[in-house]
Amino acid sequence: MSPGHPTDSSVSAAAPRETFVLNVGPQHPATHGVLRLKLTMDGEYVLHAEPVIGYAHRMHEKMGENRTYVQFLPNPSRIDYLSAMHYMHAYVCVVERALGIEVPPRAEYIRVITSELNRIASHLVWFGAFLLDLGAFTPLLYAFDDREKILDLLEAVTGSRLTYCYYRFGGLCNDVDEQFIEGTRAFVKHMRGRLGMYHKLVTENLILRKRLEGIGVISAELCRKYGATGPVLRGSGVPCDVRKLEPYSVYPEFEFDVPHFAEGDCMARYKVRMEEIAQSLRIIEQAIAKLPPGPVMAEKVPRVIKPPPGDYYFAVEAARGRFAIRLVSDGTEVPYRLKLRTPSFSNLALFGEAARGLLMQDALALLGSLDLVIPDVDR
Amino acid sequence: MNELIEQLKSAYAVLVVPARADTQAAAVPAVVQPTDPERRGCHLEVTVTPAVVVDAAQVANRFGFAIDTITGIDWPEAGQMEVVYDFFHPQHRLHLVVRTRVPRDAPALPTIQDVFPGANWHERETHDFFGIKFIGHPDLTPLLLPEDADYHPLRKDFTNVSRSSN
Amino acid sequence: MVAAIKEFCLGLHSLATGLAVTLEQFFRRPVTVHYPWEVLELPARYRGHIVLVRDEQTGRLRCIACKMCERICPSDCIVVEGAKLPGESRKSVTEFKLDFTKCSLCGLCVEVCPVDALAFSKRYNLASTRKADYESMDLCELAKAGDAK
Amino acid sequence: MAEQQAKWLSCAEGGAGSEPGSLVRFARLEQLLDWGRANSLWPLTLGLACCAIEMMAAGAARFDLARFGAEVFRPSPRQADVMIVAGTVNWKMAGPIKTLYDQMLEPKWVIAFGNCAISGGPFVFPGQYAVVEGVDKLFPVDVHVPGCPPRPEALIEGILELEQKITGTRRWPRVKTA
Repeated sequence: MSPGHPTDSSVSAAAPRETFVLNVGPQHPATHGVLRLKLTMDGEYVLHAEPVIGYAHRMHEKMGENRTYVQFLPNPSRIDYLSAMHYMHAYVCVVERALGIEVPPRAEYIRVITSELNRIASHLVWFGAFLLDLGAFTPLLYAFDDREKILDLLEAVTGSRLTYCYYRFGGLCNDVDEQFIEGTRAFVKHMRGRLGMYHKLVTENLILRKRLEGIGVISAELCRKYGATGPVLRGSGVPCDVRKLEPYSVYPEFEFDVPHFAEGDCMARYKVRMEEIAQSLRIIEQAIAKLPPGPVMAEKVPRVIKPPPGDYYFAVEAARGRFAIRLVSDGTEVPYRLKLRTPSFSNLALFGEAARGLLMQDALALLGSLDLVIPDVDR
Repeated sequence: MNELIEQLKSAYAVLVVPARADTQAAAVPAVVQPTDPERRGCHLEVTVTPAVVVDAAQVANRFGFAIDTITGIDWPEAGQMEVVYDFFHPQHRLHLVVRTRVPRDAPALPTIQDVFPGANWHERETHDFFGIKFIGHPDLTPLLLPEDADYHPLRKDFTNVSRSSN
Repeated sequence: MVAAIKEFCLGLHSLATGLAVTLEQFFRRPVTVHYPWEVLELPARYRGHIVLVRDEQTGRLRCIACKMCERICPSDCIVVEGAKLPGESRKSVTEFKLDFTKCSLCGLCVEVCPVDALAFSKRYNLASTRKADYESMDLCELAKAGDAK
Repeated sequence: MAEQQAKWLSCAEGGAGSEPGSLVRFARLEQLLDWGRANSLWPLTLGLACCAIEMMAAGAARFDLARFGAEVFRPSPRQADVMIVAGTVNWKMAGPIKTLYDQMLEPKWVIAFGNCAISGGPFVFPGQYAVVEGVDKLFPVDVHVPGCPPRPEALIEGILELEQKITGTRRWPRVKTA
């Protein structure tokens, strides 16, 4: 807490206190979409913050109960459009788990490569948007430039730039070609150099450090109580990553670290994400080197998807944290219940508590460091 | 890790709704069932009566679990609504599910938001979608639905709300 | 005092490095694609709205109006009608309506088609002042106008 | 020329997306103003969902909306000329978005960017309870850009289409696609 904070007893005893409510959003440049914040302010300090959500509620869960398993395929990539691949991964995996389908190794390797590329693209958007919040415009242009390179690679394989509908139950809808492999190799090399440039341009910048270090500290205990995951939890010093903790796909076959920093401030979350880009590059490099030949679609996939009745759960590590699907099947072609556990929802839930006592601009830095995607919060 | 599961099991085994003298209701113990994580995605499933969900959450809290999510499932044929609490462990590969069922015509159960403050939003969302009341919850106004919403869209008998396109 | 001077130097240094990084960009090739004059080459798999495919030999539309695409479409945006022409065993498509404004470009229709009668177009820059242009696209009419594969 | 006259007539009647009619008109000045408006369309920052990312991409270096004078994203509706509705609008957001539209100063235009904004897109199904099936139910829309999401080029094309609507002529070449 900064000195001179109004909750200091010395200050509060003096002049009469007057608070006011500041409404931020739902259309506000700092809230990344249609989030609304009700901030009770005492001067420049936030006394109480209440996020108001639901402005991008798109009833994905209801749609899950209205459509067949195949027809729901376009939806997961629209829940969190920035990490579409991970969400598709969770959805196809939960159905594969229910049906007991074995996915050919080549398909799983390609899933990992595309997922990790997607993670880098997502972190790059965060990088640009976060620094835009802090008042730096230039990094956004660099980040989007690099992101376009990823999008070109993914578009060549999947046919779309953002909402890839690429994974299928039992594999992928089409194989990657040599051009993609070469392009990805070149990108890994290019991105390593760019990361160094980002650190020079941004991470070492004194203004950025002053804006982030020691600001918006979130403790590991607070994360646990609110179920915050992903870079938020890792920025609080807990090396919790679904890829390591509950390994899925072929992740156990790769060597990578789970970056975590104990400080728990905005800078820690910033460093976690930057470090994660480097780790993703490492995974992609290994996956390309080991990419086995073979089919990309399992042989025994039923024409009509009818999972046996029961309750199935699958979690993946998306760019924002733990994304999980709970699928309740009643044995028909249509899911009985599809619960989507999205990371942004839990990460935003703790904002109210974490923002208490911060300066207005620090609260917005904290909000940016949570890396929210509003349709992911609202589903 | 297996040791942890055993400890959890014994912790939940003692979770019993005490017999009540006034209604002559018998004591109900919690049902603890280990499940195959490869097939189902969770390690331990605990079924409790609504009265002890707070105790069940406290056990999870004691073991260092973090709250994953809370959700409802509507079972109109059984005349019940199921509330599912998911907990994950930040340090171990361990996923815990606590289930409870409430009658469909008057769905209500105690809130666990005093144990896990993060449950606040999850419970509000469950109330939005299913109309399940969480007793002791400070604010059950719609979270994801519009402020004036009086419908519960994920109930199986939900029909469209009429909208005027003005 | 020493700390303040140190910080000042550090700030100046980080400012200089940042400017140097930006200065480097002056000597790089510009990344901007000058769109209306210069266009990007789209990948072969690019997904635009769907179009009907003609048979290479007969020059007729391949679609047999089996309605598989209509059934699998998650957004119900396809309506297919077909009829048997006299003296033919298979059905031919008579009407293929696409409501592109509801389409999510998932490609399930193209995948499910048993006779490969659907393909993605490469129309990536559609824009119109009329909603009706995309609300009921008649793919048969488009095919007649030469918009088929 | 007939097209131009028709446009002026619709202006006088207070047609959608143009100034309310006034009795006295200065044709040359009007044209000059239109020319100015068309080449400096300032959009309102209104990212709703997936399409907003493509809108950001269109504003970034590779596609560079600045070449058309449309890169000045304004956070305040009072300073914006065009509202690019990029994403799904649901009934909870319908009120705020209508307020934003009403707060924009005349002349103002709306681009419905992406299928969700045009008609609710893939989120429309019988019995749905949340999504507004097209922002044209809330206020008049000038340009429709379909796609899910559309490419940044499509947004540029939408801006050019709007320019054409304002000035009556197209200054930029058309791109032929297969």
